[in-house]
Amino acid sequence: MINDVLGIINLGEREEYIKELTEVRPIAAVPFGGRYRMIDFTLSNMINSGIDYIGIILKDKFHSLNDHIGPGKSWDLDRKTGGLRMLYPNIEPNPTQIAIGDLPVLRDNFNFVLRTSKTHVLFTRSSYIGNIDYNPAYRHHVDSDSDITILTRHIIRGRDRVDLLGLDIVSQENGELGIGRNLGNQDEFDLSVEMYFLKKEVFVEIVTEAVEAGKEAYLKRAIIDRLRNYQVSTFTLDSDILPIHSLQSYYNASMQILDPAYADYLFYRHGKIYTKVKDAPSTMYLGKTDVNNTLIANGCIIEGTVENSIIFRGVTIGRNTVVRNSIVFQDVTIGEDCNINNCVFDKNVVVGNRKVLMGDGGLPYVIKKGVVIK
Amino acid sequence: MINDVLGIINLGEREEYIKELTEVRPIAAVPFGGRYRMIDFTLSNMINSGIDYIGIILKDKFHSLNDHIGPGKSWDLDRKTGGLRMLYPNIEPNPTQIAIGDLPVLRDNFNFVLRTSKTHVLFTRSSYIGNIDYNPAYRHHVDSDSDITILTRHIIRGRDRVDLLGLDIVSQENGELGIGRNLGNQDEFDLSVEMYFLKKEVFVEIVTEAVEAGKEAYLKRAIIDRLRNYQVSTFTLDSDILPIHSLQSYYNASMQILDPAYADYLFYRHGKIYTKVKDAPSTMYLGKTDVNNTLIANGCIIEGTVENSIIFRGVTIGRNTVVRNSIVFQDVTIGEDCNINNCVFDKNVVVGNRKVLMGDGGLPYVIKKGVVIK
Amino acid sequence: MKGNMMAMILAGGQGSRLKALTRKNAKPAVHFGGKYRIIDFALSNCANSGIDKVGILTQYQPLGINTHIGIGVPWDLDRRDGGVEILPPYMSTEGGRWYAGTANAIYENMDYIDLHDPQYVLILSGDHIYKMDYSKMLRAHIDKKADVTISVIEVPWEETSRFGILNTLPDDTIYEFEEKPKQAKNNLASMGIYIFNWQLLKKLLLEDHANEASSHDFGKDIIPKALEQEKYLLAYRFEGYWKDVGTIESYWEANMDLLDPDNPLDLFDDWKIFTRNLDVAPHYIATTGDVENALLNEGCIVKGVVKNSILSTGVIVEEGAMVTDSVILPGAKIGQRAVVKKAIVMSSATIKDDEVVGDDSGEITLISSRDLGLI
Amino acid sequence: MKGNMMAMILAGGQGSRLKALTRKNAKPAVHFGGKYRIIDFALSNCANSGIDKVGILTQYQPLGINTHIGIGVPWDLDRRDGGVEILPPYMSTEGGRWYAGTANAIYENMDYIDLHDPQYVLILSGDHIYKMDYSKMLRAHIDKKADVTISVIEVPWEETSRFGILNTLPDDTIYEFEEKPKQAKNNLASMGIYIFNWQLLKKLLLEDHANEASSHDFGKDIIPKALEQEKYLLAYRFEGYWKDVGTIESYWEANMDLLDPDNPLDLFDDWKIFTRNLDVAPHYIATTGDVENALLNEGCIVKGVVKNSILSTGVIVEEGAMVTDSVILPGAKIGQRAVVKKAIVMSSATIKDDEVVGDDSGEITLISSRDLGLI
Repeated sequence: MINDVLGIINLGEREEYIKELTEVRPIAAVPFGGRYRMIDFTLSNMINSGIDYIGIILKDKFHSLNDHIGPGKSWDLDRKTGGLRMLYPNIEPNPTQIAIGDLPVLRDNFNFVLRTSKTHVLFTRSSYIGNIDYNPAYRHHVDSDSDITILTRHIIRGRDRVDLLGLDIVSQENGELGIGRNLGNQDEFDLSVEMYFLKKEVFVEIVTEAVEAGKEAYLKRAIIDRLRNYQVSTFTLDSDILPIHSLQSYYNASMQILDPAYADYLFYRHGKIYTKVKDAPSTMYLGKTDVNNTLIANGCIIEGTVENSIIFRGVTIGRNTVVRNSIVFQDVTIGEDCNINNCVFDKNVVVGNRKVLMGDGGLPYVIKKGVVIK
Repeated sequence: MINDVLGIINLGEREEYIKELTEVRPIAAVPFGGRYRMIDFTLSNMINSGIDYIGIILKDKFHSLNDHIGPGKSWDLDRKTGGLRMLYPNIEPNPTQIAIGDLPVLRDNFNFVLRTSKTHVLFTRSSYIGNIDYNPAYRHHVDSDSDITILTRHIIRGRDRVDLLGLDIVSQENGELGIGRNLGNQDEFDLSVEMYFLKKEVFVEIVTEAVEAGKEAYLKRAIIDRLRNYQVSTFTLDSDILPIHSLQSYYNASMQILDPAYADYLFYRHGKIYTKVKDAPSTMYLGKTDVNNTLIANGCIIEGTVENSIIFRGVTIGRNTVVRNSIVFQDVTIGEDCNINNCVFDKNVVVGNRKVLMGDGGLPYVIKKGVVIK
Repeated sequence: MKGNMMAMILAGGQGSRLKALTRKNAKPAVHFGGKYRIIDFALSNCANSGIDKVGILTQYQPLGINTHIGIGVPWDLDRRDGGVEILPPYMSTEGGRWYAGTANAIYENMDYIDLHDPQYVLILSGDHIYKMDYSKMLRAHIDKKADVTISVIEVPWEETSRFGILNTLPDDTIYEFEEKPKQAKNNLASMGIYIFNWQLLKKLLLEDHANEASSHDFGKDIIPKALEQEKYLLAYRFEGYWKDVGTIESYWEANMDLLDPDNPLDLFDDWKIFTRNLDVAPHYIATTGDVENALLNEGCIVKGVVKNSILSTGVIVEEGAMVTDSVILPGAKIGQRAVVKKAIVMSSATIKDDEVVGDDSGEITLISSRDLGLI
Repeated sequence: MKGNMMAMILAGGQGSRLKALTRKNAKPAVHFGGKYRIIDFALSNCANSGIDKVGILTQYQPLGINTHIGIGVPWDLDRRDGGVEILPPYMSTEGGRWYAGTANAIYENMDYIDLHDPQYVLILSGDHIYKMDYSKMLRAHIDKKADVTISVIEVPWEETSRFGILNTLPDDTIYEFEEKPKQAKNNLASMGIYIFNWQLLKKLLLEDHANEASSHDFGKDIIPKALEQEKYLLAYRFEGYWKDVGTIESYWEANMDLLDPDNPLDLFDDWKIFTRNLDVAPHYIATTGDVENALLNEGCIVKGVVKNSILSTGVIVEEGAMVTDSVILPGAKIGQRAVVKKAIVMSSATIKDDEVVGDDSGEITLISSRDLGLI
């Protein structure tokens, strides 16, 4: 049963290519899909699969994530036993001792793992978006008696996929599994989606060894370095996965969900995606509007033209304004007679009247949180 | 109405004299009174007085407190709006930038204060134990239109009170209020219990100024330094307060609640003290026991003799064992034929059979968390 | 205010004039305004007024209300003590008794109220659409030292015969209650919102229970009895939007009111109306879709034309369909090229491809469904 | 297992043989074992078995149960969806109907069960004291592909005439149900715990509802009907402590059982029994107090002598008092020098100074109170 699984979400993620959106928040808290944050997908996939005890390894910028998750009620994770546990780094009195990586955080919160009666661990990140049922992968992991199971997606036409550059790929050489990096040279390969099932004792052993040896700072590194010591298998997911590790891949993934069939997969296939409730009223369309191929969340007031865009909760778009190919985060106000194309507006941005903002499709123009353009 | 008040509990507390119990936890999480933690009193006093939005300024050792509070249900603080907010220090990528004091934490979480519609702030610590109704003090604060109201206890025979050494006392000189330190020379004085009501705008002003000037690290210091700029008054509490800042004062305060009248005050006077629920069964007395002047929580199995002691949840005391003048934390097991006097057993300690452990009344013998004496 | 006043919401009525809308659901559980149910207004008013103990008196088809309210999370009323509690009829040693009237429903739950030991009890109906700060009403009740305070609203003189009218002195003291008077002396209608000092209400309820001739109704029995006993009854004047959506016509109208951006009931202001969230994605408007003057909600997919209408959560409008002047309840589906005109389409109903619903007669068409209305 | 099986706990019975204990409280809400109520056992078994959807069918005096269960926090059943829900009788367009039997109570809530769409439904009674892992029973039900699984316990042959006996084949297939047989063929008694495939149960309930001659009871009607239709009914053997505390005598005995450290019902093991916490301080034993072979709880203050007894939460035993072989319910007070012997003292009752309660006759004395038993 998958409720034998402890979920661990590691937020110590690479953020260098998506800095525009992660200055004020971890990737996990980046808004996505009109009303969600990235971590909503990871959390919802876990709970929809039956995992009821989840730890989140935090690195920094706790505030935004705490704000989003609160007591965890939206995910039914405000539990008495199990539920959600935030794993904070220890703060040492001597600041030079602040440790790098996720391993020290795990070490300092290791009772979270040691004390549970769960027998397996699902170790993931929050920068891959999908609607995943973990049960088949878990069944494979248990049935094959693997120590470690690496979840993968089989990729074809990989040379065209800029969004996969730099990600982990699983290679087989002389029957031995290895994990390397995709440099864009292969057309067909197995992408590691950085989700691993591990037997709990194996997980504990790897963490303990790595902490004792002190060579690795990151658990993923520690696992990869020790693959040859264990019985390792792979499992190919049949759910599509969108890796989001750069502004470009963020923008492309967002545009992809404007396809209703894709949205139907992403938001409902194996269960709903839960998020923080905002209690926004219905969205109001005033007068004659012109909205095409657009996702709009609740609580908006729309008067203008909106095309190929994603509009989050509480956005106002004024009369005669045209918004195209853009992503507009929560509580943004755009005035009248504006012309907007290829932009990403972060939260609480205010745009006055008669403004023209044009980004390039290849690299959208990001207007940072709270900026006022008068 | 006191629900106009934002509660802030500052855990950046002096711990140098109570290190025996605070190595693994902040003072706020130190067990007290058989089934509580120190912070239960602070939190319960606030909620019983009608304060429904409370922030806790954290310094370090988050784990133990998070574990205790969980989603906050025991205090009815798992609220959608308001409720409990943990204010974590920001972790900067460059470790040398870790800041000292509570002011940087407040700065990094200042939206917590700025965004609420509450009009006043109650700023406290968690190292003073009492059963306090904050309403009279708040009424005084509002009626007198004070910018800052300092809550005090009037002390007589102060020279005998070793537990008050080093604490803040409020002095009046030429009509000007000042806060100094009790060095034990005065017999009658006003002790500051380090609880302040402030108008929210005054609170915001002081924090902003202090952060900008960068001279103070601690909010209390910043307030005291600016007393002359504001309309300041004092309010004398009529509830008894037990300051706990050393092992000695911790032990004495614990012994004081063996007086049933004092326990009745402390646990019930203005409302119940809420704590984390453990679901322990009834305590079982096996055969003929000899228990005198002792508080015993649920879930214990008692066979021996217990006198003048405080026994937390889930403790086992074996046959023919004698425990006197001791404090025994949760889930401690003491074997048969032991003789125990003047000890404090931290959580999960295991004592075998026929052990003799004798502390001195002046300074109890502390057996640290998890120690096994075989 | 905390702890002083608790609220009791009367939510047991069928509301049979709402026809199919209340066949499987009590009136307070009927969907309204795109994402709400009628009871959300009274309940959110409580939450926003700082009332954290609310009893909901149910009797008729409570599954919809029970499922909707759950443990009260949306209203922040999932409390350790108090919070929201559903109070249906029950059996005692004297056997089972259904609630025989609004006052009787409260009478049967006196033990529950005593358990929370309030100083004041607020009696509300779960049937009305309005935003009101009950803490201001309590302030007036306390300041004027009233025994009972009744919220009133000015109605047009020509409509007074449809309401319970309270006749008042110039200082708003109530001296008489007239149910639907032919010749009204006043145009202040009772909104069915009462604040009582609990000890007084308890006494009145006990007396009323002993009176076999009583219909055990607040308006008809309790208020006249309080007047008879020369208690101080205060009228508290409410100004703003207030509507009893008792008929299909008034239900449709109240929904249409929301399409007017100048509607006095502003759903976008800070006095939020809370409701259960259904965890669905933002709505999607396809290239073929066209939306004019409408309210849309999460989970909708619009490939056709929507005009002067409200689409509740999860409504699908297929290509070529045309929805005008209509209220579409959650999960309903409008087929390709279907025409829906001045209609109310119940939850999970399906309008088939090319079907035409409603006409130009001005009458409202109600399309029912076998759905329990639980989404 | 999650999502597969939901539980329905029958908690509507008065339990009139418990006399004053159930005057103001249904039997499942009666205090038991120092800090619990009887229903805590079934409910905690559900929680510990991983069942997160539980309906509780109430009818008689539900205030005690409602207050006790609240939103379900102690059992971790305060869930976004599902969790614990109280299901009292209600009115529909056909009028109001009280539950006419255990099967009828489930019948009237079929919509509620369908809403959660379970594959299996576990029917429980809220009246029994036991610890049981229902997930193991479900495992047997699934592995054997049974239609209905009934939990059974071996009873002494001489007591078979007091129970509903299930006659089984060697492979535990049930071929006959006999209610209180004079000449039993078997000593396997039904514990009133059933797992049904929901679609089958639904069908049986609909048929039973249509049958006017039926008493709408699981044991008397539904099980015989399932046998008649040649369904596969499996007996699941339970070993361990199980007690129906139906009378004052068995209630007292079951309490006394807990004083035996070798009692098979171990309250100290990991299968915790959860209950509402009353947030009171540890108990205090004064220098004058003396405790021998007893269970004590938070909030107790003992200045007298307590022997072979259970003191529930918040009991006060004054100086010189002597309590032996007794069960003292929450908040009761034993005055100075009072003597209490083989008695049950109800919640918040007061035994006056120097009063003597109970005697050496071997009979149990029940001291009642006017208290609602809400603490």
